[in-house]
Amino acid sequence: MSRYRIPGMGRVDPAAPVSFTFDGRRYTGLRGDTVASALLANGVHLMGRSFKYHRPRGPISAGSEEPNALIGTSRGPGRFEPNTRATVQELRQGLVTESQNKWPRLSFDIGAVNDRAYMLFSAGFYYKTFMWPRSFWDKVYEPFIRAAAGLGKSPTEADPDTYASRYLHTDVLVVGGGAAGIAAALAAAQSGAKVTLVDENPEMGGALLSDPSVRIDGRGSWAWLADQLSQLRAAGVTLMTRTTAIGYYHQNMVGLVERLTDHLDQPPQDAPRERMWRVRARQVILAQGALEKPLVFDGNDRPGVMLAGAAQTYLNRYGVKVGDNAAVVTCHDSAYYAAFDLVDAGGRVAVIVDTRDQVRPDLADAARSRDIQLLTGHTVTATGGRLRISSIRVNPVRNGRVGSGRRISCDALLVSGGWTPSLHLFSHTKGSLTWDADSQTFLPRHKTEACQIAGAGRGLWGYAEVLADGVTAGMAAITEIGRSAVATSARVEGDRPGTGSSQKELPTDRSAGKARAFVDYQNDVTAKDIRLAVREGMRSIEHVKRYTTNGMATDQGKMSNINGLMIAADALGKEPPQVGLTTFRPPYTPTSFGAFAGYHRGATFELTRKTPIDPWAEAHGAVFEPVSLWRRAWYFPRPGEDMHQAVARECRATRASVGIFDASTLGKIEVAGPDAVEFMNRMYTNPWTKLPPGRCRYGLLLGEDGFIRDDGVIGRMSPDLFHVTTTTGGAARVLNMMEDYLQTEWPDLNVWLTSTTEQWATIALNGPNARKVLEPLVEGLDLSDAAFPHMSVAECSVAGLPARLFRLSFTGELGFEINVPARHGLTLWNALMESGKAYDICPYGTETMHVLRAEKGYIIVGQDTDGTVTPQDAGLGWAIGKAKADFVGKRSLSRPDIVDPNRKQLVGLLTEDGSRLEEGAQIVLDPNQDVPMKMAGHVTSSYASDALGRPIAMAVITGGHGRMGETVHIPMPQGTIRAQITSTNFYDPDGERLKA
Amino acid sequence: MLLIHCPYCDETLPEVEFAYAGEAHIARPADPSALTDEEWRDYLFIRTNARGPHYERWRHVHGCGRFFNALRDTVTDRFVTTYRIDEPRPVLTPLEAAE
Amino acid sequence: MQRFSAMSLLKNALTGHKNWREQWPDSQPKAEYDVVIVGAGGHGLGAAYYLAKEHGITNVAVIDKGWLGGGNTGRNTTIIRSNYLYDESARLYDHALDLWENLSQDLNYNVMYSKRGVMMLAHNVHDVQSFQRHIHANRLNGVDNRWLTKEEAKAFCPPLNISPDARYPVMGAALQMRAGTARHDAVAWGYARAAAARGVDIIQNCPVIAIRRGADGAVEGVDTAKGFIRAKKVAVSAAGNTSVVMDSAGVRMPLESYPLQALVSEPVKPIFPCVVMSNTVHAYISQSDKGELVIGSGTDQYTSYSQRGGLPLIEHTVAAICEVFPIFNRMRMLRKWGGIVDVTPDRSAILGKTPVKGLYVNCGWGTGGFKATPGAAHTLAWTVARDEPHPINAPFTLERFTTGRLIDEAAAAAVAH
Amino acid sequence: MTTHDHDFTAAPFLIEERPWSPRLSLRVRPQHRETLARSLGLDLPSRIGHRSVTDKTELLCLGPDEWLILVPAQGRDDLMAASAEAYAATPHSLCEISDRDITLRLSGPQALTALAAGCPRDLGSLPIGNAARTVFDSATVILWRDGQDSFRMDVWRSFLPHVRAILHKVKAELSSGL
Repeated sequence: MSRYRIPGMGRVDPAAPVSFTFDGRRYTGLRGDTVASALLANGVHLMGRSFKYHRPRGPISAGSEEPNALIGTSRGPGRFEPNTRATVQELRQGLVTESQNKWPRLSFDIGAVNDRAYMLFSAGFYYKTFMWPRSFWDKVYEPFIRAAAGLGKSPTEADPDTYASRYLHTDVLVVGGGAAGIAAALAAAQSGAKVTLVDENPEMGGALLSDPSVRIDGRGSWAWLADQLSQLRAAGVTLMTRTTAIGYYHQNMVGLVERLTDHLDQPPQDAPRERMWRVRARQVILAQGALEKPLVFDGNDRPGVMLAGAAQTYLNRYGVKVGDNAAVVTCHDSAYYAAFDLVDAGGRVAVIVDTRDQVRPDLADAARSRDIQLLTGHTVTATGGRLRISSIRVNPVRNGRVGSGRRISCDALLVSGGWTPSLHLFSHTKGSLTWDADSQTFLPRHKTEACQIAGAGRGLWGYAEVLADGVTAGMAAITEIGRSAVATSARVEGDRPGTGSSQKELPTDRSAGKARAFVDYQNDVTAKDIRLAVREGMRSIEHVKRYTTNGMATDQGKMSNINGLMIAADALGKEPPQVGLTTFRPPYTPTSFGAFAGYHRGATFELTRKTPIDPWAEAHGAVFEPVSLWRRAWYFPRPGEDMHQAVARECRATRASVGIFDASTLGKIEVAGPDAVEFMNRMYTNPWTKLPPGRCRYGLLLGEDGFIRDDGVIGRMSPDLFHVTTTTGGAARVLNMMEDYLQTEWPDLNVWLTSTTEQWATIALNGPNARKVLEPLVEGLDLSDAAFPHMSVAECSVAGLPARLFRLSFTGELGFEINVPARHGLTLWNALMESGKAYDICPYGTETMHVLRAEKGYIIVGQDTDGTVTPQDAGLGWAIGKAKADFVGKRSLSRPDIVDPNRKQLVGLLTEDGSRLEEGAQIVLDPNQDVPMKMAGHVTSSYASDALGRPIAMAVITGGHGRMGETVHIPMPQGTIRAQITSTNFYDPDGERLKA
Repeated sequence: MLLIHCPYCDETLPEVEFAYAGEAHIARPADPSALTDEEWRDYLFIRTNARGPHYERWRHVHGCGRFFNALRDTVTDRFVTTYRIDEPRPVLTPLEAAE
Repeated sequence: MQRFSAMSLLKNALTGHKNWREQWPDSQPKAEYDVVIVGAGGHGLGAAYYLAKEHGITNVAVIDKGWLGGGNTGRNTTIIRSNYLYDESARLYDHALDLWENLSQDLNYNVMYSKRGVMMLAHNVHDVQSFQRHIHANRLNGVDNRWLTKEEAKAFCPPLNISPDARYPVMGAALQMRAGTARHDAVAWGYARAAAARGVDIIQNCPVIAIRRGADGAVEGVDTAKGFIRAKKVAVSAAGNTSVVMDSAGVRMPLESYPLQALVSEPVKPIFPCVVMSNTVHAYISQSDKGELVIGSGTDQYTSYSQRGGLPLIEHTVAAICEVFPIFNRMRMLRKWGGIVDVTPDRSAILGKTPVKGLYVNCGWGTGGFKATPGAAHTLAWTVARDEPHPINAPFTLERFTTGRLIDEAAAAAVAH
Repeated sequence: MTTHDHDFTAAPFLIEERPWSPRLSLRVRPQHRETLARSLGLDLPSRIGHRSVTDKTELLCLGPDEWLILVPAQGRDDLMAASAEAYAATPHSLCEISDRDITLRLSGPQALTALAAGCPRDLGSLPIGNAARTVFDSATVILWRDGQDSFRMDVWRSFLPHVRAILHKVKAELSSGL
């Protein structure tokens, strides 16, 4: 049994010792301990170092608001996390922990020299210096500042754990499993409503767990608690512990994070570490209780200084005595109960220093009866000790004047600066707060969401009041959702009501300028830092916060906001509400990234779409490229081939005989109905009326701004039915755009749109032998050029499969695109490969497709166009139906800048030295100019062309269409390249091969 | 995450089923060619961007697929109402405006 | 103005810091000013500073509905770069970069401009093409920006995951070495202090009710919560609220305001040396001098002034960060917040004169306003002082939406085929 | 249904892929719904999410003018013919999408829980015998509730691997008991 553990006390299991290490040293705690309670049981208070001054620090709290006792925790490779709150981390067998922000060791830290020079590191000091000489900032000052930054060390390995997420819909969500929350949940559950009760701690009960002496309905509070919990379970209430409500979002959506394995000795197979719950509740009840505030005085950060409520928790919940000889300084009644419990448990309390002149007589008597010296109207002006408090200096205060001080020795100091209602989630909703002058706290005012606030969160104190308020909140919630129940009430004996006040820093008889009175422990912000900020013109609490970093530590101001506000308000001579309260931001407590990422890691980070042919490509060694959500076969290297060689071979084979390409990712939309042709006329630039069924046409789609959005070949299957194809990336956008116009602009049209992208597998056959490969497989269609000319479409059977067969070409060769029901895609592919054997049929990927189309000057939307290119710019003026009165984007084509002859226009480029241009390379007309150069355009596409035996390129150049034959210049780092402007139609300009 | 009432499904459903579709009641001109460049610019680009009640369009893209209109307060993000694309713009009651 | 220096710091340290004077007074409005600037963010305060410093116009008021620097200046992820594609953008942002480099000395206020390099990741062939285009254009514009192989990218930013098995494998990156970050609040405070020292009034918590125009249509002043303030020139620099303010002057804007979210992690020792942006997976990250990972998210899909913003977007952003930097999975989010960004149809700013005499506007910066702060402020001051465009802000007119001469950086990074 | 003889102690829920069967998308203006229904011999429910069954043909109303039809293989051609017949009098669109979607069946005591891992809707309140088009993770899906803990999920072909992968992660998670 550890030195400071009191047998028979607490909720820990004395029969279950748990072994762990801290900074390499082995300790033993008990099942149910936190790291903090276990170390305290072993007499260890020193657990960390502060951010700026590296001052020695111990735990000030017993909960998630802890700013000091932050440690590194780990469980094997990849499972290290920094900045874990020792006051929250439950003990588990073999847990390895380490202190942070110290060197060489926690008890002797070189960084503490900062503490000696503290006068220099006043608020905002870095804004005032490090500016001379200028070069020193990058080289010296900033690297120094950055090296000093941070608390713990970042993880350095990928996280092997998994994380989960879940949606939950509930009638009533109760946040906080203390007295108020339990009462509210039970009241709501009685109505038959679906109720969920969550609490961040390992067990429900809240403050009750630290107040075993209180009696409710004739039972000890712990027995009463156990009974209430079983009633809740019986009523079907979902109870979730180790679950933090991190954020309160629109329309009663609350994010919860459930910690599943960090407390387990040996997590089960496949168990996620944490689970994010997205809860949608009809009513939310916030019963988050209140947080105790420290008092601000010189040396209030010494290890051994601790919130009174925390000491009471360590005693009653963990059976740990925080010292042998404690002192108390308070401005709130609650600290008395902590002192009484400590004495009743066999401890010693030397003195209670109360800053107030009057104290409740019953408390005074109770103190005396326990031989506790009571000093009212006193202040604490200093503490002694280095790594642990050894004494305090107390002075009387008579009408504002501080009398002479005396030293009282102690090994622990329990402080209470009163309590702050926890309204974090409430303020996430932008609910407004009001300042309550009596209790000197902010209380909830205007609500923006369907929620109730109960208990200490409303500034109530004492179990009788809090329980009653919980019932009221529960009843209110169910009434709101049209349910009802009978209100119950609880009888409380030995209640612990209390009042108190909020304080600025305590009065002192010493120079305030010298006092090290901490407001934000972790960030080392002192009272005088805040007063300095005000003196320098920081009048809003937001400015004070940002200038001093008060409230920006990992406790997010839970310990420091109100104390900081009281001091700032005093310095400004204003009431606190006039200075304002900084808004609380989600998450309520720091939340691991993994919990947010959930299932979306690695292969499932984002979905990957694959075509029916994809397995074949994978089996045949294709290299893939991601294109929008799809993965597409990029090229098919043979052993020993690099990309360049593979693509050259694929191009050669296709032009020489036949190539086969998986075009299944192309978007497909069925446009059907009596007004289909009218709809097509309005959407696309081209005219469609005269296109007979059985024929197809290249279609161009603009945005209303006149710029090219998408393109594709469109076949007319019947008078009222079009088979529209879109770009791979454009499919969803184009369909959405069509639906938009159809539903909102032209609801009168009898047209219906259906996405058939995934209904069809699409395989392209290109090359002089394409027909020879296809013909044997086709039934019900004459493939001859006469019967089925270029740009035809028909339904027929291919390899015994129902097919939509297009004759079209994106390569300049005789080409076909065969669409068959997707589930047969692979069958067709294999049949074509088989039939193509005799012609050395060659599978090719997207790269070869790009080269072949470039040799013909066919554009790729998104590569040769970039959202600022009009049809004329792209040399596609021919695709515009001149006779059409209107189509999407037509009006924009006559805007002044769009008709400017000097717009950048798409042309071909051939380098004089035969070198291959870089895509994206910039073009100038005059190479002999200084930087910045006047740029005339850029290279959009550039490939080594096997067919032409030389590199080719496409580019947009200002006034390009009028510059055929001119020479332009491409200044590269290695030197300027000369190139000639040509047509983009490099290969077979007369299109003879198409007619093959 | 907002909750949105789809006037076609007549259900109140999570935002992720919906896609925002910009300001509502900006009809495409019947004869764009008759418009001045300024008038065309107004149609293309000028938006109310109201701070408060805002008439806007949504599409129930992962549901019934319909575009519909909504009146939402852009300060509170609360929906005042949603209505079918063919319904007239609802008149804003002073009380709602005050919101 | 009380000079800041190592000496003054030391001197004050020894006297308990009792002698620091206020950095700017809390001014009340006068009846009339030569220029009123609406919006006390970095842009508005900066414009006032340059009006006073470079144009001798000191009878200037900067008014704000809240506290100075309380809008997007204090809510952004502080990324500063100038490697934009179009000449117009590159000039403007590079002009800003030039000013950033001397801003601390110029203002006698350390804004902690940190040239740590901004690296943009390419995840597919289209990204590579687009980045190469940027790099070549930047080179000819004299803007530094260079291509890194994925191995070089990894060497420059060790936490980066360059595994080819990643869902979006890294294929390389574009690096601008001159780019980096700055301490956002210090920018607002530094400008405020320096402007106030030159006689500029900074009037906080004074919402503008309307811009008043005379019979001739020209600007007469602004009606505010603290009464009417007369001024022949009014410059609106109100970010998300610009539409509302301009509307009161009868000028309708091509703007929409969206919520933009950002977040920071708990502070850790230095692990992340630079700034990394990935437009493909929407991840923007750097590490602050305090040790926090500063992470930018995307905009929510709907317009809003609520400064809230939803959970799904944040989940995606964090997932993206963990995808590109798997070692951060066990890091913890400390705080997330929202801002309101005003977005134009071509994602470029509107900066300069308006159809109304005496009314100037500086808006539409979308998610990229912080980096432009000194450049926008500097050229806006010029335009207000001379009532004519500055060569650098001249292309960023309202007229471009009529003529079609857009500066569409977003479209230029069009999605892949 | 195969759910009954399955041992769910081994796995918390069962994922089965349904065999291919014809699937058509029918579009017609609401005012022509009844006329068309008569000529096609179908019962077209008017409320979104409602279903009807007529001799092995299952119908689901997905939108004010949209119905999904699951028809046995032999009935498909007859329906197509009837549709062509009716077109002139009652313009509409009948588009085959049999290969666009693949259907999974999810069943077992934790089927609802599994769906709650990726679907933001309150599926507990989805009436048995109804269906809904919604999202699961990042995929649009149609969820048919056939029983208390028996669902069908229609997913576009190329989205299926992702949906499956997520479901298997959930399965492992639920098997761990946490």
